[in-house]
Amino acid sequence: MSAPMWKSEVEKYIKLLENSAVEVLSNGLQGKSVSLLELVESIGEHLTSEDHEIRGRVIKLLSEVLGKLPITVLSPMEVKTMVTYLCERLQDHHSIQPQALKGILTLVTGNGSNLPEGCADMICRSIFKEVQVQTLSQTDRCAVYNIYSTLLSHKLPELQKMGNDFVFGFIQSMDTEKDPRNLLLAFHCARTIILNFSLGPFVEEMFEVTSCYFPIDFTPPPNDEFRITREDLISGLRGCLSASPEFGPLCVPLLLDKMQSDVQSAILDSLLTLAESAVVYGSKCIKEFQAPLYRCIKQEIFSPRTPELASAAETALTAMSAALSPQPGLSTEDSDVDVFIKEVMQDSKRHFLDEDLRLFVPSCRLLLALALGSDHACCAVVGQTVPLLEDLYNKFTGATQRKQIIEMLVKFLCSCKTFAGGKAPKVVSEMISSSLKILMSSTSQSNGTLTSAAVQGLGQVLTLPGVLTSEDMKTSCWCILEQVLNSEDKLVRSSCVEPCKEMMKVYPEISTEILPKLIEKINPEEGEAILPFVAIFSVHKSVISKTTEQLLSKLQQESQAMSESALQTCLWITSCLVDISVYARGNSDCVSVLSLETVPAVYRICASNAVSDNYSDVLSSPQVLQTLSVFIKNVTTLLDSGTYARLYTLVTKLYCEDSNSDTTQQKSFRPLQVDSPSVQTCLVTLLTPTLCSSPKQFTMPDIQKYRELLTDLSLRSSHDYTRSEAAKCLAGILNKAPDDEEMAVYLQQRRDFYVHTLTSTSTDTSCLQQCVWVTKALVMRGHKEANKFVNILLGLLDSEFLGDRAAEGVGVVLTVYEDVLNPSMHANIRMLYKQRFFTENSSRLTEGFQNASAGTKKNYLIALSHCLQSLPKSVLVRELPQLFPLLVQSLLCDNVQLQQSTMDALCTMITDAPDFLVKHVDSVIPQLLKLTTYKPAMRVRTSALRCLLELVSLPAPVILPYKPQVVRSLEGVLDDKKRLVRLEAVKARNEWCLLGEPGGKK
Amino acid sequence: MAGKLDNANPVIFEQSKERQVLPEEEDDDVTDKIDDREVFDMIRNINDPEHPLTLEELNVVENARVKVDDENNYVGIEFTPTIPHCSMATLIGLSIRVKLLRSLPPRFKVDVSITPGTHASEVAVNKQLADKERVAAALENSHLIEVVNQCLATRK
Amino acid sequence: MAKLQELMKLSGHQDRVWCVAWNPTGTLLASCGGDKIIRIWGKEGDKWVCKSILAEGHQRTIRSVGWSPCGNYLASASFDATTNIWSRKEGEFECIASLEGHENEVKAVSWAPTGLLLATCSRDKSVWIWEVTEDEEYECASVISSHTQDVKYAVWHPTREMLASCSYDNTIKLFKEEIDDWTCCNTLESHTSTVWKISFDQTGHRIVSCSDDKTLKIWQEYLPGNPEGIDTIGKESAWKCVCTLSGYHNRVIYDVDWSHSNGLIVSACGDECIRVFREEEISDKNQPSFSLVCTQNRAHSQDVNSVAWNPKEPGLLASGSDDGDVKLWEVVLD
Amino acid sequence: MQVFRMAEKDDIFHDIVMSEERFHQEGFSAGLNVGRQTGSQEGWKLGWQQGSAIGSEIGFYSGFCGILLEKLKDVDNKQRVCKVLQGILATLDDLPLTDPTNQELFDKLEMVRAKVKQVNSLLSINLEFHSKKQGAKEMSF
Repeated sequence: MSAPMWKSEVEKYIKLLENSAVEVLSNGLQGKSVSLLELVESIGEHLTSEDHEIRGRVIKLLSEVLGKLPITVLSPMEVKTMVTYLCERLQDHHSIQPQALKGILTLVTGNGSNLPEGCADMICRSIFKEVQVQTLSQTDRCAVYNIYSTLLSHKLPELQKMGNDFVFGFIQSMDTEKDPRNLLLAFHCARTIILNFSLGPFVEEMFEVTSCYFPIDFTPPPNDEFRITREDLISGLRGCLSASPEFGPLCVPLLLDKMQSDVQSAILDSLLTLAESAVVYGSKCIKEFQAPLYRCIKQEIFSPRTPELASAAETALTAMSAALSPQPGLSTEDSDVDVFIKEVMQDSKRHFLDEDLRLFVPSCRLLLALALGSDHACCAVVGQTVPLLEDLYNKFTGATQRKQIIEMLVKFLCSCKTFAGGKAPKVVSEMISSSLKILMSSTSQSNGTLTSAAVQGLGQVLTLPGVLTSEDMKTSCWCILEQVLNSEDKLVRSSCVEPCKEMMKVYPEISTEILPKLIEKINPEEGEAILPFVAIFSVHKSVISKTTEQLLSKLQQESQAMSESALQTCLWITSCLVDISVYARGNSDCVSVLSLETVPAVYRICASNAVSDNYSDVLSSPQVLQTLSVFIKNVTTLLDSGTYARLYTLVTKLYCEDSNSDTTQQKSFRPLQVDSPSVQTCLVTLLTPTLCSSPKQFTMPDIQKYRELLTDLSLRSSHDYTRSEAAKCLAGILNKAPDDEEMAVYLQQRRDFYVHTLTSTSTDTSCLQQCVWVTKALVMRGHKEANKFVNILLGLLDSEFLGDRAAEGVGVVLTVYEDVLNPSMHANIRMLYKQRFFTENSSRLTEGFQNASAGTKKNYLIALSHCLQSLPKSVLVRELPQLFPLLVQSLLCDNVQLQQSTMDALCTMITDAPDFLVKHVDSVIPQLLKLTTYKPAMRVRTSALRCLLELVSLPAPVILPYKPQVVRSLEGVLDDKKRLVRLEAVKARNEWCLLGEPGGKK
Repeated sequence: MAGKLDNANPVIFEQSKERQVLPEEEDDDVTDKIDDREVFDMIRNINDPEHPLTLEELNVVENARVKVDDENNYVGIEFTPTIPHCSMATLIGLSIRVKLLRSLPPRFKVDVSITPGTHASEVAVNKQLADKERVAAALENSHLIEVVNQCLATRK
Repeated sequence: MAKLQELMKLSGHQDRVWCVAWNPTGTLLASCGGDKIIRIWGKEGDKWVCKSILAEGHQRTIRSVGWSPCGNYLASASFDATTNIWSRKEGEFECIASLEGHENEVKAVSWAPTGLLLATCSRDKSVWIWEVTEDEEYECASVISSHTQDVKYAVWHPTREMLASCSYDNTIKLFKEEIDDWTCCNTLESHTSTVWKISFDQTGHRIVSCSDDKTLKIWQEYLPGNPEGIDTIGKESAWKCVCTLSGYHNRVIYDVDWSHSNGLIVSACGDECIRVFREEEISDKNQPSFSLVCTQNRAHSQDVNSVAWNPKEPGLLASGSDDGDVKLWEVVLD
Repeated sequence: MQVFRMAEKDDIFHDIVMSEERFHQEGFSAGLNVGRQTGSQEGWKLGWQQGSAIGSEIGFYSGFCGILLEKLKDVDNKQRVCKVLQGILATLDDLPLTDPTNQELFDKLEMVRAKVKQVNSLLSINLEFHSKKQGAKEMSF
């Protein structure tokens, strides 16, 4: 490249003609066709120009060129020259500084830690010397802070050498900064400096320049793209204030002052800042201000303004206690914290004595907060408090008081958890036995709430690390179990659930003893209450096999019982199995037992029932079958392909081979044959969870056979339930079937069949049902043939006979089902298939709607609303503008289902796309008001009211004009004949009444 | 309402469970009467003017002291100030009135009064609360209605 | 049996109606209420229609309205503590004055028969008397603070220069101008709760009052040296409660009006009923007996706040209610 | 400053906001009695406080009525005001100041306050003695 060539580029650039120079030069420098020296020389002349505009351009050019260069291009030497060069430029006219700073920033960020020695020093000094940061624009100030923070992270040692100069320079730079973006940076730098420099004489200045922002008062402007929140700034500033012990004496008075203000946000901020810095400031400082701090904190806990403030106060107190605590190891009896604790103790003791225990709870919260400060504090507090509470318990006989007391007692005992391995647990273990006695005795009290409180207490105590002797453990467990077995009180029993789960963690051996007792109690009266516990205690390899066996035999007996309670009991038992399968997750022993013994047993039982002459309808009732299928699913979805394969073969043998080995009956078990009795065919429900949960890598040998059988069954079975279940199962396997020749043929032949059968005049619902599920299977896996099937489905929306079912079909395609085609069953699901479906078909649906006849219009709306429901909000919001008119249409159309889903969609929009909705309130509000009196269905009325309630969240100016109208017309709805409607009406109307009122929503 | 609280540390009562929805309430054809509990639910979550607690938590209102007669369009409510000299009594009563004004069908006649024997100036307060002209005027007094609205605003 | 016949329902108010008032000739009806608007209703053919709407006069509820005896002025009392004077020139109304001075809600306003005095009363416990100067200025002639509570209503004696007021303090008070100032010359005590409204009969020797205690009371004036020998102080008459109508009303009675043309008494009650009473033919002046002529159940769908007899057409009646409606009724006697 | 009678009790909203004054008042009478019987210091103090309050109010009225009267007595068409002012001054002169518990004192004071209002209205001015009342106005109903 000839010299004049790029020089002329430079000229052009400087004369503002074009910017190509940047490209040319950066390439030139990289291609070594231009040397940095040449460049600098060539532009040198312009630097002498009178016109600072020109000089500015030159530096700009330089900076931009540097920006384009990869770090490696410039040698350290060159970097240094550039730095020097640019630093000198800082002395030039103020309009040039910004360019120079940008240049420096690019160099600094570009080179990071490779920045040659001395540069950092030079840069900082010249900035301090030449640049009046306050006079720069926000972006340029931002550049300065960026330079600092980069240097601080890469060149700390060099800066540290500058010592006070740097500290002072920085303080001056950030002084009076106002912009939140810059402040965030500045705070970050400040913290690093405070942590890594000795502030020497500048402690106060540094504190001043940061603390002047406390408490942060900042509300982000609406729709600001920087997304800087008040919280960001708060934590940034807090980082600074809590960075140095030297700040303590300065900061604590400030915090105290703010704590006494009545601005809640300020109080909160102060408390949390104290919480973060107390330990840093150290015991000396905290001790100095202990009294006033304690007074404020106590105030917040004793008469809390908000729960948030109260808990903040507690954390602050905890921090104080931590700060006052002696270093572990050299703990003395009368350390600062002990003194503090003593003081609080005396304070609290008084409140323990007053009759109605009014201040009991807050006092305990104080002490607890102290206890959590340190192992030492914990020992002290617990050691002193627990005996007190025990006396208190005996003093008060009222159930409510006793409840309060034991709840607190337990909290104290459990506080030692935080210090596992410390002294606290020991202290607790020494005094636990008496507390246990109290808890246990309270469980035997007649009062339900007291008992359950005690039970829960015991449950928590059980979890304390190495506190209970195995003897205590055993007795307290049995104390809980006693309630499980014999309590009549629902509440009490339900409060045993969590404790029992804990029990199984710490003391699983118990299960062998308790289970038999529980199983005895599985009877119509108590079964419901007992079975949840059976589930809990069964999940242990020592017992699971036996229990499940017992459960199943119980199931068999009960299902044979002729009582009408039979079904109920069976359902309890089966859902108990489900629970077991849930708890068993992650317990491989139990899972294998379930898969190898229980599941096969379930199949065996159901099969033999199906072929016996006096079979039980209970066992073949949809409810029972579905619960069982959930149980099976929960197991099969956990299996590795090996175990799965075994189960698969077993099931296939059972379902597909005529001779049923398991039963001695003559009748054979052929559940997948169309001509078999429904008691057999309905068992396809149990086939699905196994067949359709196959792990990805498993290839199904008999897919062909299943495909045929299920296709046939789902089409021609005389039993509705069977047909739909079969269709699901079919979909389940098609979704995973290898995309081979056979598959292609099969699909081809299905399609022809549907096209031929499902004409606009057809009424063949079972065929449509199958079509829907096949479509779902394909759409989900994103199969290439999918669209063809979708078209068939959507084509039917015009049919007056099948139209509405087709519309519902769209819903089926897009809904996630628990029993088939879901991720947990390793279904083959293409990313974002719902969005795809929507984007591919929405236009077709909208058009279809326009052209459809009055009778079938609603089918399109319904189909559409199904799409909307399954759409992620983000997408929904994007699509709104074109869909909205249709939604308003849907509100008008006399179809509960539709109106409902539309209004659901509406609610989402109000929260997620307010700006858009604002434009349409005029069309929406009157319509909604009409629907609030929609006679046919209360559901519509309630949803309409919910929408109206949501609307209040829109900007007041927009909706205020409607207030009189809404408030007046809702007055009538307050007298709706349905309570549920009235409740919504009351909510909505009150919110609207508050709208724009003093003290109400602005 | 800055300044010293009348009753800095009230006893806190347990909140009643949410009302169970019965099958017939789901049935479009059945008519559900407006009953005591329903009206109680309207007022139990009113915030106390000086504590971050609801009237129910302070036991100022109780289900048992709400009497509703749907046929004869009558609602009678007794509330119990936390302490006999509670200066907030009228404000609380007013809040209850306003809440019901906004929540009940207009066909209802509503009486709001202090539980007999629980407040020093019981009679006076009751008389004032029963005077619909004064209540109406109160609702146009921005200072008052602001306080009332704060009591009625749902905690977010 | 006599009955009330609903002639017309006049809808238009967007909030509760507090007060209805006929002009002296009975050709116009003014109504006001929570919507801060005064509506003037007049007859067109055989229909009553809204002739004019007086808005933007007040910031808060308009509690009551009253016509000047000449019928050319209308005064409105509002919760915004002011009283406005509207002048009527060829059917058009214009606000010509706003009387300030009360500390809070003005509850009622009424003109003296001479048309030269105006009385207003307020929750600030005071009754103000305004004098109309020749150049249509309204000058405060007196501030009377003798009630101890909210004064609900004040009305002038039909013939004499005497003012009567009733209050939340359960009393009725009568005022006269002494040497230099207006002072209370009688305090009528018997009601056990707020007295909402009072009304003189044609002669001015009787007052009917209605109260929160669910009763109507008839008060009889006894002049000095009366034959019954009721003792009086100085030259002041004595007023005695000679009859109490209790057991008829189920809730607060907000208004009562004593017809000057046919002597019927009508009451407006919180139990949504309008009731008409009549003194029996053979009735002792000192223990008169009144009988219920008729009760109109659910006259309105909410509280009835105001009733007024048409001054010219005997038996024609207007009522206003919380339900926002104004209704016209005809008493059909048996 | 408002002096409360027991009858006033019912306007609870006064009580909320005016409690301070109310306590003064109660302290006042209570204080006086107690003070008399036992000579208890604070009793007297409370009484004195209240007494001085009334005192200054009366002083205020007579002061400003006196001046007004001076200014207006010769101006024509101000006769009514002058009459009222004279009335006020007259009433003030024969207030039974010796006995603070005397109900008449309070009644007359009420009357004076009323007449002051009238004067305000007639001259369309707004002179109010020490308007601590504002708060009460806002919150009472």
